[in-house]
Amino acid sequence: MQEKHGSGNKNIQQTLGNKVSRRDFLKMMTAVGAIAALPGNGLLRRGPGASVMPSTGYEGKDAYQVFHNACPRNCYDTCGMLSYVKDGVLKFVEGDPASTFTRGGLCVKGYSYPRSVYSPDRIKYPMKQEGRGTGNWVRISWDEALDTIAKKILELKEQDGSLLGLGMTKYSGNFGITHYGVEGMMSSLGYTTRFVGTPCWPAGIDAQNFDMGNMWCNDPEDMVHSKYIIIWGANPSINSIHSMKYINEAKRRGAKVLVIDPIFTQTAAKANEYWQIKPGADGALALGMARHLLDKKLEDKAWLEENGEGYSEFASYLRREITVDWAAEQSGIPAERIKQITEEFASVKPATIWLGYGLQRHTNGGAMVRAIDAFVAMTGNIGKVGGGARYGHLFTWGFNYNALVQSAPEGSIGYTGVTGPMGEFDTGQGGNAATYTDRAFNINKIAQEILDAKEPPVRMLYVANKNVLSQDFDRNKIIEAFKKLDLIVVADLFFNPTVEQADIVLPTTTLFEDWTVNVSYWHYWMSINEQAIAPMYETKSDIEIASALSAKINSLKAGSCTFPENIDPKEMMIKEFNDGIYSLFGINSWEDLKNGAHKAKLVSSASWSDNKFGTPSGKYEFKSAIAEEYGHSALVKYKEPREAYASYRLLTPHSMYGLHSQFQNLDWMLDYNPEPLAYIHPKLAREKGLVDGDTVRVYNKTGEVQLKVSVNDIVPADTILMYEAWYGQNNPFNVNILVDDESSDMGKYKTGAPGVAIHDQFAEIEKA
Amino acid sequence: MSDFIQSIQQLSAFFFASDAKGMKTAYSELAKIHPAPAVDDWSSVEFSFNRLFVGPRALLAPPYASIYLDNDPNRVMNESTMQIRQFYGLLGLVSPWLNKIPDDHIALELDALWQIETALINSASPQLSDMREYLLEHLQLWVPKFRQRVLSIDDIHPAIHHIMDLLQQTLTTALQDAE
Amino acid sequence: MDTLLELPLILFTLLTQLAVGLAVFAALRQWVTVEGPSTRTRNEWIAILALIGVGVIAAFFHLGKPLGAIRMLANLGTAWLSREILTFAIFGALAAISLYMVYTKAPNGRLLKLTALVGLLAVFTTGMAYTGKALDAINNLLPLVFFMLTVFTLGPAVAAYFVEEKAHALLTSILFPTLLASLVVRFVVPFIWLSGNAVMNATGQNFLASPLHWLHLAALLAGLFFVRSGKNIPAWLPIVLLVGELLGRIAFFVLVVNSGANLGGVY
Amino acid sequence: MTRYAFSVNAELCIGCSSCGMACKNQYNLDPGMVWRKLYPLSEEIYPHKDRAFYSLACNHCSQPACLEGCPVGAYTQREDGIVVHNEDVCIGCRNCLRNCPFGAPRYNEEEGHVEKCSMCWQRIDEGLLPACVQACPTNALTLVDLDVDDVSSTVQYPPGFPYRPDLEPSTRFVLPVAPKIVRRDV
Repeated sequence: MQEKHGSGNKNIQQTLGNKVSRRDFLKMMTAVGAIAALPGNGLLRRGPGASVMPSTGYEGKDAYQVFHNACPRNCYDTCGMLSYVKDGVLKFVEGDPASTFTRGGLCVKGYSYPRSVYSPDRIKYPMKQEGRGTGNWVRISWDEALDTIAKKILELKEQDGSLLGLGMTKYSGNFGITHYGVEGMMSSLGYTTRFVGTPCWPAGIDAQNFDMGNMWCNDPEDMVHSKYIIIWGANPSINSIHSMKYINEAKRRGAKVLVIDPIFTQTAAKANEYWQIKPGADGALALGMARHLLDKKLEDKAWLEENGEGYSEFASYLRREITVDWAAEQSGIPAERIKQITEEFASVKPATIWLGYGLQRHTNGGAMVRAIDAFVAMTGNIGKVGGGARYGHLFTWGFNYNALVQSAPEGSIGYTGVTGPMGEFDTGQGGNAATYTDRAFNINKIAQEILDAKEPPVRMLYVANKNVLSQDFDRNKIIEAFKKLDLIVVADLFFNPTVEQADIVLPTTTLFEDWTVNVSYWHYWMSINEQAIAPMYETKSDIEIASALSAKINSLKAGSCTFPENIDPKEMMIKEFNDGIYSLFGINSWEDLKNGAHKAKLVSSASWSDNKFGTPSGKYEFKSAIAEEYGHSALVKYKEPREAYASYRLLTPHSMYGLHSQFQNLDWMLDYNPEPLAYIHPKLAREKGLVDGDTVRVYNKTGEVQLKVSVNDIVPADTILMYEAWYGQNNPFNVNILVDDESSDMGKYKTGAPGVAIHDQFAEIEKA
Repeated sequence: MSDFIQSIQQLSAFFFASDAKGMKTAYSELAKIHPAPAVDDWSSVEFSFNRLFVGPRALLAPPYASIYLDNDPNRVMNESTMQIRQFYGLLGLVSPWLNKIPDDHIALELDALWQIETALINSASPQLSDMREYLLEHLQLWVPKFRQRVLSIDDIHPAIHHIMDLLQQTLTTALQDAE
Repeated sequence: MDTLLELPLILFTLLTQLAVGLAVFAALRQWVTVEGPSTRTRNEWIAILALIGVGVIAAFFHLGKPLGAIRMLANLGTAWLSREILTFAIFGALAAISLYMVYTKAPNGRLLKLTALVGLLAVFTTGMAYTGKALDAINNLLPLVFFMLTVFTLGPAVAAYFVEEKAHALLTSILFPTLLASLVVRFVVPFIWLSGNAVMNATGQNFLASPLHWLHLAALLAGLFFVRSGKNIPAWLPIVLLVGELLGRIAFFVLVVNSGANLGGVY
Repeated sequence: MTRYAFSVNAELCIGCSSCGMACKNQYNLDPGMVWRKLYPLSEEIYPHKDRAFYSLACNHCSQPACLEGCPVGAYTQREDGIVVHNEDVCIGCRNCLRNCPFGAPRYNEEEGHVEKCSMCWQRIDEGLLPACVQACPTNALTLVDLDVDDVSSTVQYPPGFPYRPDLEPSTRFVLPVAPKIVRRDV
């Protein structure tokens, strides 16, 4: 048996290539004494300490220091991780075995983390661009960067009398709780313009709030108890891989699994049955299924009587306006299948539906979620272990948001109009009686909002945790809007299309260089994120930037910022915890998390198990007054889908190789997914004279992209499928060039702005 | 101090420079020893320098040895980086930017060479001479590739080409002397 | 596989097989006629030794770590590649002694025969070494057959440069049937592959679609057309045959499909 | 006795590639180097393109052709069946690439040596699972002991995998299952 093995057994001789062999070199190590270090450019006299040995391959678990981390990306699974560090260098990562949800595993993205930490292409220093888009960058000190930013802020305040000319847009680049310090930094400066809402899931959030009074899903681990599972518009095989084992287990125990999706996804391939639904017709299908429950008298009358508000009105609406044949016609699913599955679903308990975020990214998305919720409610599966209309939850997010909660400096002037909540995680600010508030702009219409903003116009934009030019909608319009801005500051890890348009870029830490804590909007685990390695180069975390800016601006003009000027990221993380979190998770201290992830101690794995709903009536509301207040139908009802504006439906779902614009740019990911593809059905390929590998133009009123086609019957013949991804420096591909900023119906109530009808897009396709 | 030692020190200083001023100072010092083309616009040198070695866009010529030695062009802090750290350790040296800037940054390696050369003036330790030769050979393994990479890129200011040539020439001469 | 990556082996196998071919015919001539040392035979043995030398040097370039080549003798127990290296080493040594003998005194018939025999043994080991288990189409005796056909094509053809014209009859009496056999075998084999499994079928299709294969056959055909028993071998013919064998050898190295390339497909 | 093998359950595999990336992460493989990857089954074997996979690396054969043909003895087989390749001994002759019908050994041109899956024997010796197995979210990829575990419901030579009883590859397979599909007319 040889002593060592693994990749990279590159010995010293090979890599340093010297005449001195490895053995001689090691001999030298004991032989040579220290030389007196000179006051030169760099190297210092080395203090006492263990000698450092080069490492090769896997060296055995005892060779490493192990830290607990948490993947902070915008993902269902929010995996607890272990990072293995040697000599201060991150060597590899693993899943946290303490979590039964992830069971020691990560995904294809998570395992690529060491590549991003040690990519030579990370943003290393604060830099400023002399001429936006010129590529003429000069390195500046943090002091100079913050000075420029602070002076611009003071100038805006001087000129406008308020800070509403300062805009901030941030979303899901890092969901670590302390990253709400970016919002905190803004609050501590005064009242600013915030881009609020979420591009992700707002229509569904509002829908579930109208129906049940909150968005609250069962523990995904309880799907093993389900006897019938419908996965509706979700693709956990690539977006929540750790959920699949529960679905498999349920199936093994005899459950039937139906997947409803416009695409024959990998999840669909694992089901018992797959329905290729017409996009935007999910509501019609659910209402048809509901109607069939009535026809067959399969509804759970007892449950509905006790818990259903407005149910009889809904039932008469179904009888009056909906038929199974109509639903079949709308959705493309044969009436016979609708009837049979409805009967099967209603005949067992518990049965559950997982509603994906894809299905609500439509102009009628919220209405569709309400229709599906209603179907689950009618079968009496709400509040049941293994049942439920699962969408997501924020049940475990009750942190202090210490870095976020900052008061404006005394005398700050702000916005006096009516504002709602500032995003889905904002639990306190909406509707409070303050004299002034921030000015809320729709995050999903960043371009239009900047173009339209007056009194004062937005003149400075701070971007964090977000790649606007890659992920926001109608990219061409954003570029126009950016021209109106005097100063764009972007804090990021990598040079992306947004940094390209920035005046100042600030280098941020990776998750391994920072302290924070993470929870999921799907499962019920909490993981701590320890600092595993020192921050590389001159990178800073979001809250360190906030604190440094606070110190700088106050030094220029005292009393300009309330954010604490000296912070310790670890202390800031500790301050996020409170007794509520401790008791929910059954821990005594945050330090318990250093031994691994902990799960919330749930009364039941089912949400709403006591049937006490958060609605005004305290019941499940088939008819919601709040919905009506926000301009929707009070009763769960059919809503027409968006009219097609081009020949083919364009679907741009998440890729398994990236999370929005993160990961896909790494070289390891390129080994698996080297270039973007447009998937088209063989029939469409024949019509257009296309074969595998042909380059096509896909275009619509918003823009055009060019890419290769893959001919594949996973898509319907009237649909073009392209996965979302930012490929990095040299590939201009971006699906959002083709996605306009049309809103989805709901989202304003709970997130401050409606979502985007990402899947109500259409395009033409031609051979390039 | 000999011209050679002086050159090493200033080359190191050039690659350490964080702005045009620092580049200009080191460049001028080097010009006293080796004739150098005149530079009239230092900010364009700085733009080139940053495109190649600093960022924020992906580096065109990362200034780290492991990029050229470890068969992995997209990872720093790799195995040979740790070997160079070990080598510094043998000299009793440590980078002040330990785990922040890769130990095999060109400026750090040149600084180590400068420290050895300076120490050798005072004591002709044979072990130290071995160390010197070792470091020179190591530099000679990657600096030519590094230089080639820089030269292969369009629109790079000639001052940087000059520095790369000077670096190569200085190392080659030193290595010949060592042998 | 990359042609450039395989070029060293293409040269190694071809040149060493030519060397063995020359050695075999040198021995044969010694056996059937008494041939004294002459400039021509000296040149022939110099050529043999040079071909071995160039072939072996070329083979070094095939290795990722050429300095470890000596370790290739480590697995004589099971690896045909180790045995190949050993037999070629012996063949090379015998060829060197033969050259020495040819230079200094009358060639020793036994030695020449032994050298030729070891040469053939070496080609046998090459044939065995190239029956890759991942290469379904040639995981059989075909490499041996192909290589031996090359030996008995190039050997007599190139020997024509080193013998007096009266000896051409001996060469053609062997070259002609070899060419005929080679043409038939090489023409038929791809069609047989077509009826094999998916990997063999793909190999057959590659050959039938490749100009390399057809030019090889054309060279053999040209040989058949111009080589007549008892007649002289035209001076250009060995070149044509050499080029033909080279093209055929490139085809052998780059067109044979590796079973691992079809994972997930029908076998 | 112990005889380790990978078990690949294509019915459970969701094609997430975590196994392959976990391997790259564990060994810091050079860019472009892949020891384990997913092979999509062709449409003759599974009726839908890119929807069923075998996750394959080295099959740690009982009669390893790589080992048999290696002229320098870079391959050894442990008593538990794991076929280990030693990069330090390897001289990069690539004979194993010609001999492995499963495409497991990969040539690293820059390093001048071959590399392949080691079944993470160091991890196994420490009582840990191979990195790829630990990564698999659905237990589609597992480590089995052929001398102890019941593998009677598995297949050794499924379609899409070379039939090579002469090598006795240790990997065991469960075949994928296709759902009932309801498509709309377009």
